[in-house]
Amino acid sequence: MLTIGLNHYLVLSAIVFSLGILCMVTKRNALGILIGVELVLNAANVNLVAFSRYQTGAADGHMFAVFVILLAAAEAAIGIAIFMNFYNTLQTIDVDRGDELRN
Amino acid sequence: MQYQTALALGVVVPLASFFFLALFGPRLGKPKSSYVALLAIGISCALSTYVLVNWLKLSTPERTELTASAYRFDWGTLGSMPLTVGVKLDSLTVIMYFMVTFIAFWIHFFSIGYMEGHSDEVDHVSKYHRFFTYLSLFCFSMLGLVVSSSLLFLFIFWELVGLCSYLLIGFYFDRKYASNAAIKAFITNRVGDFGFILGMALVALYLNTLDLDLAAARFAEQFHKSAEGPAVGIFANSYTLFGFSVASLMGIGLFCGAMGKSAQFPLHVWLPDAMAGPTPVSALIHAATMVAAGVYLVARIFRLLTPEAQFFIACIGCITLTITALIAIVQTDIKKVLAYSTLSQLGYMIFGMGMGAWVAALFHLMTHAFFKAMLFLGSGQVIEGCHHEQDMRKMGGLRKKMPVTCWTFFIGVLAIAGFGLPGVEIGHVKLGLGGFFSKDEILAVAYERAFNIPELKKTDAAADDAGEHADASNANMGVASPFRLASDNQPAQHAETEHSEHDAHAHGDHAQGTPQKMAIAAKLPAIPKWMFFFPIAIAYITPFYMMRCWWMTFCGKPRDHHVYDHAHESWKMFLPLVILAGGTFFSSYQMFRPLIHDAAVIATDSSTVVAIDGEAHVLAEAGGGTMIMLNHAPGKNPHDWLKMGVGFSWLIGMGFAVLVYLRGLGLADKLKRMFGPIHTALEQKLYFDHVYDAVLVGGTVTFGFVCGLFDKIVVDGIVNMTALLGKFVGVFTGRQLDMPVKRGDWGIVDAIANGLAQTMLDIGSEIRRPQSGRIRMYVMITAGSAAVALLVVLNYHRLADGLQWLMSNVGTRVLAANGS
Amino acid sequence: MLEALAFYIFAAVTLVSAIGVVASRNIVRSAVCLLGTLGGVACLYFLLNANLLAAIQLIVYAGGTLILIVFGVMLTSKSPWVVFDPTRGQVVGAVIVSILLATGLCMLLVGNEWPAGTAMTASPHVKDVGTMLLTDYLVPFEAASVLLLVVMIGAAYLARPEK
Amino acid sequence: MSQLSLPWVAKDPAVYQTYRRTAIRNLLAGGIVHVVLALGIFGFFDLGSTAKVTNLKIAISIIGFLAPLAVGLALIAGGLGVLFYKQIGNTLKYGYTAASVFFGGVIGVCLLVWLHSLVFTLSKDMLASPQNGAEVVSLAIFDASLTAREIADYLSANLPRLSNPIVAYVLWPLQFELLRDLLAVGGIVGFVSVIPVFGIWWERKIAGRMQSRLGPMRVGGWHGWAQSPADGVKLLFKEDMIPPDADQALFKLAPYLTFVPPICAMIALPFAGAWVFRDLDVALLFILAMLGIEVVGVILAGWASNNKWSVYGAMREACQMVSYEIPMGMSLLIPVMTAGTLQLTAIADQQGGGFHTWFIFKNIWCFIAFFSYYIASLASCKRAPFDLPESESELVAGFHTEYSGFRWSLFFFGEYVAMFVVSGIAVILFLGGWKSPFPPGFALKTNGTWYVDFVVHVLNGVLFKEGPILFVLKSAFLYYVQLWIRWTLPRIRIDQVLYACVQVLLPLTMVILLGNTLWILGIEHMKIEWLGTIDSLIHKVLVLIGAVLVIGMIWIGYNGYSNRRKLVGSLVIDHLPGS
Repeated sequence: MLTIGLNHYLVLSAIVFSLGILCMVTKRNALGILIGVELVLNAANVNLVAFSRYQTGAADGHMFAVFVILLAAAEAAIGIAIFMNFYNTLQTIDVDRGDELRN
Repeated sequence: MQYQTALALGVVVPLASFFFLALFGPRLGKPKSSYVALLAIGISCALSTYVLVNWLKLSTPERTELTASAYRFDWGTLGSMPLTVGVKLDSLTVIMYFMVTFIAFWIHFFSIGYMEGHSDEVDHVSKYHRFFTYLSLFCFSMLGLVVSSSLLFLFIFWELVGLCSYLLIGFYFDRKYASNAAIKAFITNRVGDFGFILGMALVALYLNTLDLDLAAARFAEQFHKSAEGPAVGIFANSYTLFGFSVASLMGIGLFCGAMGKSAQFPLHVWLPDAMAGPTPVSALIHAATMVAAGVYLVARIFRLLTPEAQFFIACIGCITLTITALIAIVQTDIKKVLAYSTLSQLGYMIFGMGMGAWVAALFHLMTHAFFKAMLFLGSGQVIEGCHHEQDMRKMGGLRKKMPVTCWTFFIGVLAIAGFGLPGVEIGHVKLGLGGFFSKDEILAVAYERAFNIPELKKTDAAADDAGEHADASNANMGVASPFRLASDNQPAQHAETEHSEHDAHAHGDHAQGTPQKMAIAAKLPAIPKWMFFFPIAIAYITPFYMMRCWWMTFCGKPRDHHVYDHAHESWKMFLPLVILAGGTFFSSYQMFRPLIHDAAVIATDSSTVVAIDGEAHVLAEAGGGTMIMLNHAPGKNPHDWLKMGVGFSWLIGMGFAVLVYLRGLGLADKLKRMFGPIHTALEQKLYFDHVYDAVLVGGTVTFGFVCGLFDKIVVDGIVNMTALLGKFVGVFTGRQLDMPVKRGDWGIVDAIANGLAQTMLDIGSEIRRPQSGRIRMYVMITAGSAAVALLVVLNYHRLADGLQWLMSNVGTRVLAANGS
Repeated sequence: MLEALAFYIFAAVTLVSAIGVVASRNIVRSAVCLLGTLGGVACLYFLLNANLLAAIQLIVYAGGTLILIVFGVMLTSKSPWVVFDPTRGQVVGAVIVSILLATGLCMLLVGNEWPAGTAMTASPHVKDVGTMLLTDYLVPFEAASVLLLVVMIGAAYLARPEK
Repeated sequence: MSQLSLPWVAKDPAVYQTYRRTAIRNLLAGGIVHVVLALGIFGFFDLGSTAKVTNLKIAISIIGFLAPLAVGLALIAGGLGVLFYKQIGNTLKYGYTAASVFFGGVIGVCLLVWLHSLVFTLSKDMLASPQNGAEVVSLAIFDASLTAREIADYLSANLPRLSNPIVAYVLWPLQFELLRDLLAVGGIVGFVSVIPVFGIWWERKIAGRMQSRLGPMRVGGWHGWAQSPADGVKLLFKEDMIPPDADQALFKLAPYLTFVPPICAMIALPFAGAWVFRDLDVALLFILAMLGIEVVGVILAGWASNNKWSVYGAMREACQMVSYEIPMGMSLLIPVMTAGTLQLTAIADQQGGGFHTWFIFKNIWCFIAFFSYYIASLASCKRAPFDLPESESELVAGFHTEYSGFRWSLFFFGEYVAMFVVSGIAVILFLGGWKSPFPPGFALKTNGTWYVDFVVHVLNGVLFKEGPILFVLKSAFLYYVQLWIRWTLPRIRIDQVLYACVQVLLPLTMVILLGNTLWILGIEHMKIEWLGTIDSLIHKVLVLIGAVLVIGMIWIGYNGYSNRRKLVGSLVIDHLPGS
């Protein structure tokens, strides 16, 4: 347990990933879902960097992680803009209310 | 300063002016912002003059050396293909550059006068500085286009000029028709650019470079290898479209860009509408420079064209020049007339390029740029003077009010009409102007292609070439050559003999160059005869409509006194006219021709294509075998024929125009009634816009409608049909087979049917439940199924073992139970 | 030794705040917990020889995205105490699903025999990372720049005031 | 009525006298006992003998000797303080004594930090010394790679003046990274706590002077130097209130989120070449990130207060910060591009050749970048004229309306430390960091005599060569400019703030970024000669401008100082020669 290896990071990222999914499923606030997505993306990033550190020895994982961070920022910007519209339309941020297409 | 540095600097200066005006233009205000733009283009013009003057002093080897040592550096890499940026420094660039900066400078000058009367603001946005901002951006892009050495950068600047054109056509964006025209121009150009991109993609794919010279070299290399052994590269591809090979499609694709920008049939419809922009813009962009960029492009990619592609280009040019000249006859808007004449002249150039008349087409481009810019500026002066009246029918008699404009305009008319007296010489200078020389050359080549090539094919080209060529050049020497070549300072007579000797000698010696060229020439397809006769006919029509335009505007009696009283002219505007008129003379006689010849050495130096020179000249001057001077059989010299055929077309055309309009519009009206349907057709621009509206816009709408109908009839029909069928079946079974005995009681069949339906309904609602529109539910289902799938896959063996154990265990128990 | 200690501390920070993210009923508290997770992950990046990435993570995530989210909360909530709770059944189901998922992922990741690779010895220099970004990864880099432009326009368009 | 004995009711002075006597007696006696104990242990274990150095004695020397000695001395000092409190108080009240105590305290803290650094350098040298071979650099947490014996030998060999075994014993634990880090954190926290205390006092003095008043004058005697500590004490004892509707947890968390990140930023901020806690290769990004996280605290404070004004303040802060981070980062990219690294020490090292090599004078782009960065940094520290989040005339106090006492003061700690950090970044990136404005040739030479050497070292460190003092002085100057701007410019509206960012600063920084890129491309990669000529011309002009500005400021400052008695109600400008 005292030597940290790849598996430690992998387990950590798996747990954070699941927590992210849990967050996405249990939050009814749209922004909570966004937060869940950030958790998921962070978990993925940890994986990428850990593999880069222990397996490939090159900075390729870092590259991917950089792009993931960038995409996360973009996603947050667009997501919040969409949620603002959602809020303006429905006067609530509860995603369960956004089921007009249902019927 | 190095020439290339000077050119590059000249490109950057307008850009600096653009940024400066964009940032500080509103603060500079009305007169000052124009001075910035004028200063910028003035610097560019000075630099280009410096380069041109020095360039003329250099000898050909020195020029070649400079061309080879121009800036090149790798900008980036696309896959394995380096993207090279560089300055293309050769004679063509130098003259194009000079032409653009010179004309642009005087048009800037003119614009200051032209824009004086404009209201400064629209919606609290200063328009005045925007105009000059755009002009600066245009100068930057156009100059960048001229100096680009790579197709990619050429394309980038190509798009930039398109953007400027869009911005400037839509300059009066508060007027609906102007913004519509801008959009039309932009979209039409996109169609052409799409082809350009495809062509570029093919170049990149097969030649693995976007550098012009390198691409041409590789094209030639692949051609040779294919000719000697198995086909390689682009020639190895057996795919054809409409009978064109991929190599031809590449050239045609690139030409599509030119088609859009130079407004060739069938994409010519935007140019007349583009006249919605301010007149200086029409002069600069839509007459002299940008639309000529298409021709410039074809000149640049000439070495990538196969004979088939050339033929395609020639056809397009021929069609364009014919129909647009016809339409020009009936136009009444002074700018529209000029626009259509521009189209027609561009058609001539493209036609010439397609014919292989590389030199002639560029020569025509140069002369045309000057006189057409002048004509447009003249019309701008008229329009500005007449209080923005563009209808020629309301003008007339303006000669007295604006004499300078009138006579400079007349020089332009003469130039475009091809004024000249065949056979008359003053000193060594042939008497003629502009089109007289340049158009003549194009027609001469057309003649060769139509009549002499078949002859050439009949005979063994290489055998009788040497001898007859000497005769031919001897015979031609005195006919249409309007000048002595610039490098030639000797007396004419002496030069002539020496040239012909030298010619024959050179010709005989250039075994590696010329016979090869002849062989390629022999492969050229002969063009149909109509492609020679149409341009000839149009050569008669051009003087007519131009004279008509001039006469209606400046001569006769004033038809609208309101307009007439207002008419005036100012020095700010006619000074450029006078300068450009001088430029017209200059460009007809001096300088450009030898430089174009010099450019031809490099620009057409490829063994895959052949550029034909309709002019008699010395082969050594032309670069010793880069071009082919076609074999004139004695008595078949095109110039002899042309001297008689079109030499006096200007007189006839102009004379007819004067005849018709001498006494006002009366006779014209009569003629109009006489040729009613034809006139209407021409007035409606041969219904191109209608056809496009109907086919493209209507087609899209119809397609949408049909899709809608399909949805409504077929899809809905199937659905409804199914429902109906179900209903019938239900009714049938219910009524006929399963009549309930009493109310609320179901028979067996009914029960089955209803039970089934109920089950289906239940299943449906169960299935529908997850489809709740709730994003959280979706995530949960996705994650859950992923988890289950993951677990199952990971524990597959254990699960399988467990199941097996279960089965066997239970099985044995059951068996045991049964047994006991 | 020190590395192990550091890993366990940072992993604990990450996990505890991730659990906090999920468990908080108030969205702003979730966001604050997310800050903890992001910080923890950034520290893990430092441990993993990814200094540049850690700094980027802190700047972009903590300094940008998180603020954006809190900002979004401020603009979309009528009172700080508006809470939308999922039903108990949903929560139980979600917990089961995520435990299953975590189990599956752990089994997959830990159970797999990764091929022996080369470990990274030193943190890659910023200059090398930059060079890599502009050579090997040029196309994604450009695509990302285009994406950001589109996002900028799109966000501005979506969030514009109603006419 | 029973006699109420409230603790705060004044008692008879005699009672106090008794208290005081007891205190003096206990303190002095305890101190002497400790010292005697320490000396006894020293003698008993023979700690002073160079010959008998063993690892065992390390613990004894630290726990048994140094600790009691320090405690004893402190107790004795306290006792003396109580004994002579009147005399001390009178001395402190006397102007220049107090000033020297004040500045002595500040310099003392600096010296403490300096000492830290020297010790670290020493231990690093030892670990890397050839006796120990190459493998020693493994700074393990529990495995000691050096014995006390080795350290003592090293000292006697290399630094005979310090070759006391006690020094060896003290140095021994420092080979453990954790301990060194803890000590360094101690140094940083010490420095960080001095900054706001000094800064707030300075700001109030400057504000006073700019408004032709005196500022705080009472507390502590000389120019009210003890005003800030007194305020701090007051704040500590203020009632700590939390609004009932506030989000308790976040309300409590927010001040720490504001206070801690700037201190974290100090981790990567070098004071001089070796004077840096962690010389990160991404130091600049790290500091920017920390400054960005600080905002989260502010926003949370506003949100958690559940108060309209606070939320407004928080939202203003959020949009202001998010937008100003971009021009700030982009302006910082310009020196980074010029230097080719993100490592702050490496950047500063490139500017060591005198003030004309500072990046601000490097070319026109850097020159503009300095000012755009400085403006953006004002906004990021929410200093005037960008102090919208706390604008007291509109939002009561903005995001900290509901805060009081200690939590409130944490916000201020955070803000002032951040001010120092952004000034420090500007100094390192643009103004040569800890390098002297004079070219290296100006540095004084040592001649071997210890007092001359000492003076030479001090002068070199303060003015002629390089050193943390130079860095702090330069940062203090920029810090001063921040105060100057605050008391000069009016606050601007929020829409103007955003306008200034998006429409002015952002395009400007984009242009200079592009310009700098092309400039570097042209000069360093394509080696265009005429561009190089233009560049050196611009460089010279900028250096000239800088020199003129500095001389002018010194001149104006001198005139102001020499006319300081006449300045009430007038401006320095009125007292310049010729006016």
